[in-house]
Amino acid sequence: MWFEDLLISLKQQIVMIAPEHFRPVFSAMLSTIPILSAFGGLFAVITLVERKMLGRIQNRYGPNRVGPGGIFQPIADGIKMLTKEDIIPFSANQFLHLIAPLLLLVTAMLGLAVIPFGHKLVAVEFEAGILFFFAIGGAAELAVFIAGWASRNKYALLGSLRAIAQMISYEIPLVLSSVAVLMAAGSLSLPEVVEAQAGGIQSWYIWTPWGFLGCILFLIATLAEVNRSPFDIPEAESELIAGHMTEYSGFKYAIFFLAEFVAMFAMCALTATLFLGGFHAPLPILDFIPGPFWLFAKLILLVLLFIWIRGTMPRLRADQLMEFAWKFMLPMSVMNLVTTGVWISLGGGVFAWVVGAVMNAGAYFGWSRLLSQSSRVKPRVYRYAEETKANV
Amino acid sequence: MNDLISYIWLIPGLPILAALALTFWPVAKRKGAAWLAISAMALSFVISLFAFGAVPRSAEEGVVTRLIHNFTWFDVGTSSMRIGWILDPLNVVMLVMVTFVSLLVFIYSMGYMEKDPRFVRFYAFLSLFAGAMLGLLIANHLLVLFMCWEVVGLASYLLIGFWFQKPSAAAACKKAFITTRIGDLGLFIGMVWLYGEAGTLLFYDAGQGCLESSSLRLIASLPGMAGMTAAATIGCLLFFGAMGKSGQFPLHVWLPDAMEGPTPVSALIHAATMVAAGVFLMARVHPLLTYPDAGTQALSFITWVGAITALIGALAACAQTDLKRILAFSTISQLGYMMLGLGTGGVAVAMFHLITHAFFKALLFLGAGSVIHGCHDEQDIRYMGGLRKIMPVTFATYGVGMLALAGFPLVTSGFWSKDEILHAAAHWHGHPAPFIMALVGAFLTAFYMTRQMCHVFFGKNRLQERENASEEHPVVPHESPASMLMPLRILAGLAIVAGFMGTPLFPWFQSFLEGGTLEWHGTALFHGSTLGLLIGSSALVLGGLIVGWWFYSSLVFDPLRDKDPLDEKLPAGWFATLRAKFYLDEFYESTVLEGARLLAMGAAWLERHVMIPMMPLFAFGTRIMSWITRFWDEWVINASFDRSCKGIQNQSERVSTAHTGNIQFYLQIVALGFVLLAIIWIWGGGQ
Amino acid sequence: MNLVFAIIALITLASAIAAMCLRNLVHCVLCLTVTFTGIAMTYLQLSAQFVGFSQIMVYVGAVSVLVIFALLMTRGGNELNLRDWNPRHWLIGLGTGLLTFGVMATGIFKSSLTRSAAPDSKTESVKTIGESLLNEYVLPLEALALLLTVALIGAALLAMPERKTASSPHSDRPQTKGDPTN
Amino acid sequence: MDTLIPYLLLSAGLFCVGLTGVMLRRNAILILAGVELMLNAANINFVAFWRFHPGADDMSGLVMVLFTIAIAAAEAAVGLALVISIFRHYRSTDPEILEDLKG
Repeated sequence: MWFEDLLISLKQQIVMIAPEHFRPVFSAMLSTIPILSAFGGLFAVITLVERKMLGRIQNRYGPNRVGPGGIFQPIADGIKMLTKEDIIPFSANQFLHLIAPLLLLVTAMLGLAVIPFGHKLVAVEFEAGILFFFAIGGAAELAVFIAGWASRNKYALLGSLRAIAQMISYEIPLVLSSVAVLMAAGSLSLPEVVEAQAGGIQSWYIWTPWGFLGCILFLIATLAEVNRSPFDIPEAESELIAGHMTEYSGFKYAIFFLAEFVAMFAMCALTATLFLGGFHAPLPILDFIPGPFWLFAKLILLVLLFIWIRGTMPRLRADQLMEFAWKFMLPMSVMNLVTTGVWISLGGGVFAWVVGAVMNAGAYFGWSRLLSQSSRVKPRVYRYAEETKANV
Repeated sequence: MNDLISYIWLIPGLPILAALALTFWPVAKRKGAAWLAISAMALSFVISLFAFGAVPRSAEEGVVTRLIHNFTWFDVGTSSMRIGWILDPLNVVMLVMVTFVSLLVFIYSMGYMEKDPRFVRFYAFLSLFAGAMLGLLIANHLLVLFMCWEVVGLASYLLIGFWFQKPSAAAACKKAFITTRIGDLGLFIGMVWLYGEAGTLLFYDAGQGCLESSSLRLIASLPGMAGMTAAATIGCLLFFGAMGKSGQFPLHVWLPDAMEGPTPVSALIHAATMVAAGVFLMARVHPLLTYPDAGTQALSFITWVGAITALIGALAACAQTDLKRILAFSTISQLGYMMLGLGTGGVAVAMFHLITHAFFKALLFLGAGSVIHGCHDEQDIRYMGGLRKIMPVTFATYGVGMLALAGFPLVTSGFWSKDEILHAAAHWHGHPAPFIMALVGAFLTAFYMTRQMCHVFFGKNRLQERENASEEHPVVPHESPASMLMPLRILAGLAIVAGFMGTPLFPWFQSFLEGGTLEWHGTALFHGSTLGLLIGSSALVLGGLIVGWWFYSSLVFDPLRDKDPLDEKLPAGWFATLRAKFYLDEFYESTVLEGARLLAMGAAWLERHVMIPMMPLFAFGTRIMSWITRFWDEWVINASFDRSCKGIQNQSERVSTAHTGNIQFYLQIVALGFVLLAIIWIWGGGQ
Repeated sequence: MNLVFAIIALITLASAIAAMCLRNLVHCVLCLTVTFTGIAMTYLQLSAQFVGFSQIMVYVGAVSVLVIFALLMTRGGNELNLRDWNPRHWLIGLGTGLLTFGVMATGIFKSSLTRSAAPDSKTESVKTIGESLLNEYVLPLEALALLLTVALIGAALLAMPERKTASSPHSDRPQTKGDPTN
Repeated sequence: MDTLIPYLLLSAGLFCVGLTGVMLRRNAILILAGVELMLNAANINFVAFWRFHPGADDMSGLVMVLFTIAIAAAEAAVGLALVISIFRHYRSTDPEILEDLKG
C-alpha cells in the first residue's frame, strides 16, 4: 500500500508543476510512460532470457558473446535492427504497409492500460475494463490482415488469413473462460476482480475447479492468440516463411517483434489478474512488498512457462488447430461456465468445490474420450487437389 | 410404529424392483438372480411382520381400526387424483400369508427350475407376480387395485405360458388371460359406476371414501339394474371380476388348463396370489354388500355361485387323471367354499378358509411338484404308485396336506375353516340348497383326495409301463432335493397349526378381523347346532375317506388295467361327463366360438352374394352422373373460367414488368416512398 | 468537447463515404472499419462506455474481419465490367440518397425534441445494463440467444461447400440457367 | 450549447451514405456493408437519445443498441454466407444477375 500511495502522491506533485491547461495531458503521460518503459525494458530482458533458455533446452549455450554471458545481446540486436535497410516492396501499398506494425503495437500497448499494477495503480479505470481489453485485442486481427494484405505477397496474405482465423477461433474460449471469473467476481472491472481475490494465496481463483480449468483454457487460448509456439502456424517458417511479416525488415520488423512480446506480456498480466490474484502477495505477511513487484513476478513466471512450452512442444497442424479450438476448447469453456453457475448458486464451500470438480473432470474425461473415439487422427485433407482430380 | 404405513409400499415395491432388476440386468448369475428375488421377498415378509405388529386391534365389536396413508398422485385441473395405501387386519393377514407362501415357493423353485434355461426370467416373472399381488393387497384405491389386478393377470399369462414352446401351454395362457379378461370387463364397469356414484375410488378417506358410511348410504339408496339397488348391482359387477380371477363357475375353465405352467407357478396361483385376489376383492368391498337392505341380492348371487362352483369342482375332480388337474379342480371347489362363506358368513369366515387353504394348497402343489420332479415330469397319476417308500418326506407332507384339504376332524386346519363355512351356510336364511351342496362337496373332497393318494403313493410303481421307458434306461423315481423339501415341511406344520387360530373355542381370527373382545369360549363347541354340525361334517369326511379307500385300495384296484370303480358304479356316461369337466369347454367351443364363426360366414355371404351383384348398378349410376357433370364442366364452367383467366393473365403480364428482380431498384422505390411520406409529414407540420 | 466530436464525425462520415465509393474492395472494408471505430468513439463521447467497447469488439474485431474473409473468398468471379457503380441509374440513386438526407435533416431541425439540453452527467453502469437485460428484457435476450445460435448454424450450413452439385469453386462455368451477360 | 442535433445529423448522414451505397454498389458484400452502416446510424440515434433523456436509471436505449449489435452481427454472418453461396452458383456477387424471379 505504502508504495502505491507514494507513487500516486508523487505523481500529483509532479502534475502541479505543469501549466494548468496541460495538466490532463501531463497526467496521462505520467501514467503511461512508466508502463511503456517498464515493458520496453522487460521486452529486452525477455528476448535474451528466451534465447538463453531455448539454448539450454536444446543443449547449447545461447548468446554468450556480447558482454559477460551475453547480457548486452538485446542492445546489439537493437542496433542491428535500427541500422538495417527498410525495404518496402514495389507493389505494396505504402501507407498500409507502414501503418500495420504500428497498429499492432498500439493495440498491444492499449491493453496494458486497464491492467491494475497495484492498489489504485491503473492507467485508466474503466468500469468495463476487461471488455476494453478484449475489444482492443480484436483490433489486432485487423492489423495482422493489413500487414499481410499490404505486402502483396501470397505467403504474407495466407499467413495473415491463417492468423486471423486462429485468433478469432481462440478468442471465443479466451473470452468465455474469463467470463467465469467475471461471474464469480460480479464485475467487469479488473481492479474489482483483483479485490475479490484479496487475502492470500488460498483465495486466488485458480484454486477453484472452474478457475483451474478456466486458467488452463485461458493460457492455451493466450498461446494461440499471441501466435506463440505450439500455435505459431501463421509464422511457420517451413510453410510460410514468416507469415505476415515476410515483407518486413529492419525497424518495422522489430516493431512487430515488440508488439508480439507486449501482447504476450499483456495477456500474461491479464492471466495473473484474473486467476492468480493480480498484484496481491501470496501470503498476507508479504504485503509490505509492493503490488507491482508481485504482478511482475507472476507475469514473468507465466512468460517463462510460455518459453518452456515453446522449447518442448511441436507445432500443430492447421486443421488440428482449428478442430482443437472448436471441438474441444469451446465446449469445455461453455461447460466451465455452467460449473461456475453451479458454484455460485451453491455459494462456494467444500461441497460446491467437490460438485464443480466432478462436473469439470467428468466433462473433460467424457468429452475427450468421445472426441478421441469419434475422430482418430486423420491424414491431412487436400480438398483442392482431390476435387481437381475428380473433375479430370 | 404408525409411520410404518408410509413405507408400506416397500412390500410390493421390493419384489417389483427385483423383477425390474432381473429383467433389465440379464447378466445376473442364476444363483444370484434367485437369491436377489428371494431376499427381496424375505425383506417384504419381514416388513409384513412389522406391519402385522403395527395394526391395532380394536376391542369393540364390528369396528375395525385402519391405518391409511393417502396422497395426491397427480392434479387434473382443479381436481386431484388421490391414491393411498391401507393397512388393516384384513390385508395384513393376507400380506403375511402371501409373502410367506411366496417366499417358500421362491425357495422351492430354486430346486424345481434348476435346469431350466430361462431361470432368471422365471424369477423376474415370479417377483412381478408376487409384487403385483402385494400391491393389490395394500391398495386403498379401487383403480390402483385394478391396475395391480391387471398386472397379476399379465404375470399369470407370462408364467402359465412360461414353457410357450408347448402348444398346450401357449393355448392355456391365452385362455387364462382372455377368460379373466371377460370377468374384468364386469369389474371395470362396476368401478366406473362406483366412481360415477360415489365420486371417489378411495376405499377409506376419513369419512369420504367410497366404503364409508356417507357414500354407502348414497349408493344404497340409488336404484341399480334388475330391481337391485346400485350397491348390489355394483357388487355383482365387481363379483364378475372376482369370478374370472377366482375361477368361479362358469368362468373357471381356465384354471385347470393353467396347470400347463411350471408347478411353483401353479402353487403360487392357487395358494397365494392370483385366485385369492378375487376373494380378497370381495372381502375388501364387503361393506358395499352388507349395507342394510342394499346388497342382499348380490350376496345371495355370490352364495349360489359359490355353492355351485364348490359342487362342480368337487365332482369334476373325482374323474381326473392328471395329478395337478385334480388339485386345480379342488381349488375351484375350495374357492367356491370361500365365496359361499363370504355370501353367508362374512369376511372372517371366507378369509379364514382362504388363509388355511393357502397353506395346505401350497403344500399340496409343492408336494405334487416334488412328485412330478421325482417322477421325471410324469403327471398322469395312473402311471405313478408306490411312491410312499421312495419319497417318504413328500409322502408324509402330502398326506398332511391331503387330510387338511379333506378336512380331517379336529387336527387339521381345513376342518376348522370349512366347518365355519358350513356353519354359516346352515344358518343362511335364503335357501337350504347351498348348505346341502356344500355338504356333498365336503364328502366328495375327501373321496377324490383319497383316490389320488391311492393312485400316487400306494400300490406298486407303474412308471416302467410308460411307452418311453425302456429296459436300458429305466425311469427311476427319486426324492427331491432339500431346497424343495424344506418348504414342504414348513407348510405341513402350518397346515395343521393354522387351524387353531380360528376354532370356535378361541376365535382369535374373527375377533382380529372384525373387532371385539377375545375370550375363551370353553363351551362354544357344545353350543346348539355347532356340535351337531361338527359331528356331521366329521362323519361325512370320514365316510368319504373310507369310501375312497374301499374303491381304490391297491388290494382291489389296478389303475392301468381295471376300469375306474366309479365308472362302474355310476350310470353310463356320467363318469365321462365328469372327466370331460361337464363338457363346458366343448360348450363354449360350440356356442361362443361357433357363434363368432357363423357371424364371419354370414358376413362373407353378404359380401359375396349381395354386395358384388350390386356393384355394376353403382357403376352405371356413377357413369351417368359423370356424363352430366362433364357437360356442365365443358359448356358452363370452362367457358367462363377460361375467359376470365385469359383476362387476368393479360393484365398481370403488364403489371409484372414492374418486377425487375433487382433488389437495388426495389430499395430505391422504398426510399423514395419514405421520402414522400416524410415530406408529407413535414409539410403537415409534424413535430 | 464539440471540437472533438466534430473531428470524429468528420472522420466517420468521410470514411463512410470512402467505403461506399472506393474501387478497391479491401480499401472499402478498411475504411468501413474506420467508420465503425468512429461510431464507437461517438458512443464514448456520449459516455456510453460499455456499448462503445462492444461496438469495437463486434464490428472492428468480428464483422469487418468477416467481411474481409467474404471478400477474399469471392474473388476471381466473372465480373461483368470494371465499373463498380451501377451504371444504369447511379444518378437516380445518388439523388434519392441526397433527397433522403435532406428530408431527414429538415425533420431534425424542425423537431422540438432536439432542443432539450443534455443532463449534466449521465453515467452508464454495467450493472444496471445487466440488470435491465435480465429483468426487463430477458425475453428478447433469450430470443436473441436463439437467433445467434440459429445464425451460427445457418451461416455454417450456407457456406459449406455443396458436394453434390458440379459447381465446385473451381469449375469453370455454372450449370444454372440465366446467362449473366445478357 | 450541446444539443442532439449534431448527433442526429451524423446519424442521418451515415444512414444516407449507407442507403446510397446499398442502392448503387454492384458487389453484394458492400451492399451488406451499407446495411451495417444504416444499422449503426440507427444505433447512434439510440445512444444519443439515451444520453439526452432526463431519466437517471433507464438503460433501454443502450440495451436496444446491444440487441441491434448482436442482431447485426448475426445478419452479417448469415448474409455473407449467403453471398458466398450465391458466388458459388453464379461466379459473381453482382446483385443484378440475381433476377430469376423477374416478371
